Amino acid sequence: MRRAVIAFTAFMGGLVFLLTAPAWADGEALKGTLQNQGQPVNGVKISVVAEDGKPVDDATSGADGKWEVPVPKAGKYKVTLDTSTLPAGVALKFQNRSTLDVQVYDGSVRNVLFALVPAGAKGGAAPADDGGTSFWDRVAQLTFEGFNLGLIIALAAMGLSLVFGTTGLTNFAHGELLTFGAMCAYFFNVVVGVHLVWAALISVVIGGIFGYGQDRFFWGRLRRRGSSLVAMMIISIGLALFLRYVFLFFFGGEGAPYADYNAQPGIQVGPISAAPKNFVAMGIELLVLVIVGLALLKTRIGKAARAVADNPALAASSGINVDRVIRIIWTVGGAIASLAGIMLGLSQNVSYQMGFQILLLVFAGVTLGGLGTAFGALVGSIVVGLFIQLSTVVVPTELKTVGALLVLILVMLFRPQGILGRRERIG
Amino acid sequence: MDWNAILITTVKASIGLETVVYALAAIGVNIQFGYAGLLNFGQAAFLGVAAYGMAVTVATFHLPFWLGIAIGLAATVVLAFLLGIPTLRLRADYLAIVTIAAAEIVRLVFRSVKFSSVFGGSDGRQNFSGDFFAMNPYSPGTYGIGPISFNERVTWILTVGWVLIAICCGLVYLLMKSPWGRVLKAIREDEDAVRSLGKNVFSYKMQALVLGGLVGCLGGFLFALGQASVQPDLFSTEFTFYAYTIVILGGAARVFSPVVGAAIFWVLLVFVGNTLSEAVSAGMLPSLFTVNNIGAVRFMLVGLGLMLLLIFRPQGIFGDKREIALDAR
Amino acid sequence: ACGGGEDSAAPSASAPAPAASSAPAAAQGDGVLTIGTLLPQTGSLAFLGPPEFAGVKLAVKEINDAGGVLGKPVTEIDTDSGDTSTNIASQSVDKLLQQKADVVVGAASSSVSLSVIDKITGAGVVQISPANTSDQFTTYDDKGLYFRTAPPDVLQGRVLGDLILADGNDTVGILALQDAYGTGLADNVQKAVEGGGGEVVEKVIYDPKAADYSADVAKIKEKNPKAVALIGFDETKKIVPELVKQGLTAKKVKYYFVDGNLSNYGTGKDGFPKGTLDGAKGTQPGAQVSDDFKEKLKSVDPKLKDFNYGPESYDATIVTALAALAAKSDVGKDIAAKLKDVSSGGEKCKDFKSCADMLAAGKDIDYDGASGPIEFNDAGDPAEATIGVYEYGADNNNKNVAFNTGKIAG
Amino acid sequence: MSAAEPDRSVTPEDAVTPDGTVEPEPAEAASASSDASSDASTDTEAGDESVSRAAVTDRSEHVAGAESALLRADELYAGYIPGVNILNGTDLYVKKGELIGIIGPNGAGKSTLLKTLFGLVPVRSGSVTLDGEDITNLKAHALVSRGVGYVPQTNNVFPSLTIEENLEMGAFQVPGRFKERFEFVCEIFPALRERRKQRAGSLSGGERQMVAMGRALMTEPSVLLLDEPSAGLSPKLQDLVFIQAQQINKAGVTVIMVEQNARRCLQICHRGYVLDQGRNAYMASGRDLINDPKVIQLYLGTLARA
Amino acid sequence: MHADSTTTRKAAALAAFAGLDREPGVAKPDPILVVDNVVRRFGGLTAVDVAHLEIQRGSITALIGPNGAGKTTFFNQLTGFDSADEGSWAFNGKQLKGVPAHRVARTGMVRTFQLTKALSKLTVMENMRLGAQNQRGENFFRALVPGSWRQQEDEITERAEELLERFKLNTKRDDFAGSLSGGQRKLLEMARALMVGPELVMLDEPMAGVNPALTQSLLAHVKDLREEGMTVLFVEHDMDMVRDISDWVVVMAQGAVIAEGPPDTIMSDQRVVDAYLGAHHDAPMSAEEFEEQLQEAEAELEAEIEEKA
Ligand SMILES: Nc1ncnc2c1ncn2[C@@H]1O[C@H](COP(=O)(O)OP(=O)(O)OP(=O)(O)O)[C@@H](O)[C@H]1O
Ligand SMILES: Nc1ncnc2c1ncn2[C@@H]1O[C@H](COP(=O)(O)OP(=O)(O)OP(=O)(O)O)[C@@H](O)[C@H]1O
Ligand SMILES: [Mg+2]
Ligand SMILES: [Mg+2]
Repeated sequence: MRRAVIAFTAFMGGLVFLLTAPAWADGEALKGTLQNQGQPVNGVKISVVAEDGKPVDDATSGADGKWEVPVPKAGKYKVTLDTSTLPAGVALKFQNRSTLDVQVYDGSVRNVLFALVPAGAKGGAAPADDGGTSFWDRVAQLTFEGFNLGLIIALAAMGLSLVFGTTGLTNFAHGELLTFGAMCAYFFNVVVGVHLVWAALISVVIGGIFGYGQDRFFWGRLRRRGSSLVAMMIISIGLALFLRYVFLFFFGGEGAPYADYNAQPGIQVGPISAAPKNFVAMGIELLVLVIVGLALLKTRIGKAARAVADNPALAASSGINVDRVIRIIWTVGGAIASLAGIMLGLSQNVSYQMGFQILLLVFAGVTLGGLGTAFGALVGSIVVGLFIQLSTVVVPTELKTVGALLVLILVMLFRPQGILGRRERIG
Repeated sequence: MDWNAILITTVKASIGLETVVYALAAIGVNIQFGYAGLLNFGQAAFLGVAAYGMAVTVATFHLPFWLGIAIGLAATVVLAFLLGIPTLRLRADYLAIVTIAAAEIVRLVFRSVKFSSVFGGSDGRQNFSGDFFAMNPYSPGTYGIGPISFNERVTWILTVGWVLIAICCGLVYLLMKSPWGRVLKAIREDEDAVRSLGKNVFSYKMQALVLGGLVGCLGGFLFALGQASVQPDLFSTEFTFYAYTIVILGGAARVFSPVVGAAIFWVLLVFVGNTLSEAVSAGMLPSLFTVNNIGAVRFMLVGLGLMLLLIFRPQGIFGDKREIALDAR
Repeated sequence: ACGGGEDSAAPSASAPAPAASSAPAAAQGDGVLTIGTLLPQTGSLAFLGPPEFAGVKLAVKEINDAGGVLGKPVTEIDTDSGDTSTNIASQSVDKLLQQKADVVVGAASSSVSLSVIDKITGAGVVQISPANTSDQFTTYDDKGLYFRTAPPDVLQGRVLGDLILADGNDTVGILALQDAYGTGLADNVQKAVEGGGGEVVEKVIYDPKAADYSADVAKIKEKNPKAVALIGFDETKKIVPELVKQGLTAKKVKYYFVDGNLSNYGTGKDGFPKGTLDGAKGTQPGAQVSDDFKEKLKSVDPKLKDFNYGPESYDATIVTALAALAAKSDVGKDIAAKLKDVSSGGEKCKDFKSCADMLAAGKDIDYDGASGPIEFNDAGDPAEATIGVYEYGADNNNKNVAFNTGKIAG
Repeated sequence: MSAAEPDRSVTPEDAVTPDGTVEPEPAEAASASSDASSDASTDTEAGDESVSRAAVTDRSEHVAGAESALLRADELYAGYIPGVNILNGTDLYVKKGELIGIIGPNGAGKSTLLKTLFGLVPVRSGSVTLDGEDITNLKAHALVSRGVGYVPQTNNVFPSLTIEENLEMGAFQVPGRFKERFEFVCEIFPALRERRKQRAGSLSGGERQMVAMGRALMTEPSVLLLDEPSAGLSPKLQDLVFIQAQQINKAGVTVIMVEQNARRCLQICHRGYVLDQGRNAYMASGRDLINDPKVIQLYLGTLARA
Repeated sequence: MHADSTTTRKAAALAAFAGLDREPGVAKPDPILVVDNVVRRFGGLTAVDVAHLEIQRGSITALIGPNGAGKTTFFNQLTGFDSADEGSWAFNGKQLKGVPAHRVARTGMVRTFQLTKALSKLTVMENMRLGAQNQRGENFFRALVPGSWRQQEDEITERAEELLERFKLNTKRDDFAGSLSGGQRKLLEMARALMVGPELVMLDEPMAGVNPALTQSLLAHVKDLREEGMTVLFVEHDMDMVRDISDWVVVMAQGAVIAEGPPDTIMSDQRVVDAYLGAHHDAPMSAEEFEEQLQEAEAELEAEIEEKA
């Protein structure tokens, strides 16, 4: 609360300054406001010396903490704060910076800031008592974020690996299924105006129908015509291109958030801060993943799906309606992808490239876990998510994906069959 | 509707720089994937390291052009080994993901601010093509037949490009007719069988990876020289996807398929794009279509076109239907 | 004898260029000023396309309403620049050259511009970008044919840095987009902040295609700055919620925006909750975009929501048309030669009609456009620019609070 | 020296089988079987004639016999590659409760015939009827629900499923009876029970064959199509398979069995077909075929007859 | 001349085995392959555990054993397709443990696969040609000069054609191997291995699924191989075939070698009968015998069923 007050007064001070001195262009000058914890500090002497060593002028901060020194022309000046004039209990935050070299530009007034702190609180960049977080807090936060992201990837990966598993199709258009779900929800939520929860439910159903339709009217037909898997893979690239630009056409190039839960304030749970929506989303994701994974392992239709994956002709010979199983898988896959898209949109906004941009990570997750394993996608994706986030502890964040991808490659070196994959028998 | 301009640009696109670059990249992919069955989804990285190898040598370190080319080639080979040694033992689909990942790593490193003093960040590098164009034997002017003509710079780069394509096609033809090519094709079908016949599978895969990478890397040089500039995002995963599309369009494991595929791809892209933009400016389309979204429509149509081509000719232009029948599931 | 390789100082005996000199297509001097656009319809900057196209369209409309150039209406050819990963800019340029464009307005992305600048300038065509901010172009060997109406980052960075200090923020975190624009601007802000006594405690460069931004924000949070400068584009919509989530709310730290993301986010359906941006500030080059001008843009494209780079595109078109008038030629080189003249040193004028009339009357003019004073230096960059300072209210929309015009050099 | 050279001269070892009978020269056998159906052949060898004669008579015999058949196929034409037929007018019928054996050289189209009957290879012309109902080109799973079971020759297990799951898939349409049938199958192949949790992909060739056979036995089909069920099994288990086939048959199941273990197959079957080049070359009772010298020469060989 | 050498080879082989102990792991006079303590475990299952085994040069040795005895796994260990947990083995005195598969093949020890590995999109002929060793054209640089390998290629083709004729695959010469039937694939697999020109050829159930008439003629060919000095080790479940061509039989069960000996003695070994051969061990059954057995088995089963009911 105290902090808020300080920030507020600081902000008000700035505002006042802006309003009272609107014209920068009046002539070159140096100025500033001295404040200590939001309170103006007066009576501090500041002197300005030109580059060639000629003194220009001095000023003393007024009751509002302000000082100003007009300078003759643009150029470099040395500005020095006379620390001996600082009132008791006030010190410079950056103690070695009582003199600053400041460039003044043509026709503009230059602001100079001497940061002041109560004496004793010496100038670290991030004094811990000031609300900054420790390194380990950040690691905890990143771990949480790793799971958060990993679960979304896992959800997307589950849909992908279901379809890959049963049909052998490497579906590059899977990212667009995500986008589709996210946009559906956007439509119902923002355009139609129903609450996001309902919009999401509707969209998951529509996503399922979309998946069903894709198989019924597209992939299924291709399969029956005997298209090779490679040809189908390339067709999926074409389809991805098509869908992506349909989205661009109707949605436009900008990203947009949902009407609900956008910028939800975080709550602090131990060392991590998270929005309540994160917890709910993660719960739902985990639940869906576990249910689908178990269904695949334990239920009759799940086993049938794995059987179809292994050998469709033999599955048919066992009395399994292969087309029906594949259609169910597509429907479930579409629905899960839709949900994944909505979750992604919830945390990252809806945009026409959202699915495409995460696709690589999804593939990485599926592969890392081991192709064709029920829980591989889950494990692999979480590893990917964790490494993306945690690698920023050592690499610049712009390279965080590099960190995760490197891990992928390394894991492949030591476990070529993926984390949960099994080696195949030769001979 | 300026049909004239549309047709001329389309014809020019069929032999233009992009076609040359994509054709070379696709020839490389064809060697790796079409013949040897290596799902190398990192072809863009090969072009990237070659282009950057040359550009950085010349533009950042101010060394001679030919040294740049040599470094570009060396970088390609090094990348092939770095990628190959660990990954060639992997199953095909795993290899695909690992190579995509590697290519993204390469791109992200080129792009990063951390290394921008060397690679130039997202702007990449310029000012390295001087020596190449200084070798231009064509005097200033235009060359070509009627309206299908190019200025001397473009003519020069296209000449080099098409000569390289011809050489590469010849090389592929000779190789794939030979026992060497036979081993490669056999590896594509079943490594273990080939191993049991006393062939060093790893070595052949590596040869294919390096060769495909080197052919692709020529495309990288031409790309950089032709644009007189390299940027990291030129070498993104989409590039590789398109190279694969091109190979399959033409028909995998056929000598000329990458070249024809590349031409078709660019003709499609340019023809559709230019026709649409002309139609919009001539007001021939419903008002739903505007200059702002017509670019999207273009890619929609291109995507659709690719799908249709492959749906109705799944074996590609030159492919053999019998082969396709074998791997239907 | 021009456009030849690297012998760059192309003998600029700007005599009427021999028809077939460089590009076959650009058979110039056909008497019609043809303006080609190379702006994003697709790709990662697609969202910047609509205002830019609208700006050009509006300008062309006004020019033609005022009688065109050289007695003929100006023609406009629109093409897509995509982004660098799609490689279609080059094909678009081929089409423009084929259709005898004299001026190419574009591209929005510095990287795309770099990939086609040789092709365009090599054909003797003027390239004028409304949005390139990379400093590469200042020194690029462009045969004197490359111009831009967007000021390089220097001035905006300086103003933003000053603003941050003036508000009393001694510790600053910067979150900047990983590209020429983001990193360039971030560097300039950092310089200004540190030069004026503040400290940049963390500068995070983020990948615009990243799956999420929590790690980037966590890094800032660890350093607990008083102010956060957000330098980027559309991703800002994802970063602000992340800041809020991790507790770096507008109440706690001060947000600063830049031209790439200074839009009215609102509190509506796809806006932020009320007060999310309360008190945040931002800078944007260009004079205040008058509501009147916005209305005019909207008359061209009714769906327009944001106006970023719309005025710059408009000015780019107008100023080249004026240069063509002054040169009495539609040849690229001639236009390029006059661009500096019509934008500086002379009697000020603010719209095409009045400027054209003055030119016709033989006066030396100085066009001041919708985006600011428009004054080109020898490198083709704006020599002077106006930077506006804006502040957000509780409704997440911004209002102008000040302007600062300054020279870029220095 | 090429590896195949000794082939040209017939060595004593070659020509004389352990029991002293002279076996046919390989070359002759080759030409006979490959010419068997090429009508345009100028070769007027005895084998050729007899085969084509057999084919002609077969058709009328077929029509007569197929009258009351449970499953019948008439003049089937089918194949994989467009334009190339593998089955060239194959006829086949099987009466209720019959055990039928199909033998023939490699590549004759035996497996293709079974796959065609079972709807896995599209019929180009001709018809398949089951119990009077036309089932031509019906999907495989639909046939399963009509009581037809099938064991493919290759790729006949689900590698990533465990043995138990494989068998469970066998009982896909009657999940309720899984337990009971599982016991039954394990009774026959005890090795399967021990390994029930092992993934089929890691099984040995013979173990796979057991799983494949077991899978088909999980339902109680009324017609069972077996493609080389004994291949790869140990002699002990081969016996078991044949005995089992006969048992099943005795229990009222109609069985069609393709076998390269031709003698054994013919010994137990009621009728046998000899398929060559996609046509019926011979059709007779099992016993007759075993003793037909022509069949012996062309298809059965003399090795197993000591 | 030819006939002479024939008898000598066969006789030599038989002579070599004469008087040997019938113990598992017995030493041979001139072993080409010596195996010691090879162990391979999969989880809890010990698939292979061979203490000592020698294969006599120039002989035809059969490896038999119940399903899952570890025969294929044993082959996999020896030929470098799977790594053994323990043990060592030497081929022609050369230690091969840890040697990669292709090197093993080059030393002259070639195997076929039980589950065939046809190279689907290569023609049958190309499959065959691939088998030949030391092809000049398989070197990258020489491949570019067709002149350097044409002649060798022609020789290889000729050899391949002869083999194809033998294996009745000549009509399929230009078809894709992927379009072959199950039995034809077996044939191709074996023919291709012979193209390598190995010293020791290891055939994993070469005749399973091959037509009996063809089997018979192929056996003759295998015998010819022995005459050329080749050593043959094969796995087979067809006892007629084993009896017909093998000089020596090795029996595996549950991973271990349980018996060795000449075919006729082995087949009357009680352990072998119990573990492997089952009913018709000593002589091939006549039709009548078979019938009888059937009936017996049936009666037994029926009795059992009744018992249960
Ligand atoms: N990768 C593996 N994982 C687990 N168990 C395995 C694996 N490979 C083989 N086995 C087991 O090891 C045992 C030996 O298998 P192997 O294939 O060697 O038998 P085999 O003697 O060749 O049998 P067959 O005559 O049926 O071909 C079998 O029980 C098999 O299930
Ligand atoms: N998938 C396929 N594609 C193309 N041709 C095939 C395919 N499968 C089999 N054939 C061809 O069909 C013919 C008959 O094959 P089929 O498998 O029916 O023979 P078969 O009688 O079962 O032989 P075998 O006893 O060797 O199993 C063969 O010549 C083979 O080349
Ligand atoms: Mg068969
Ligand atoms: Mg085996």
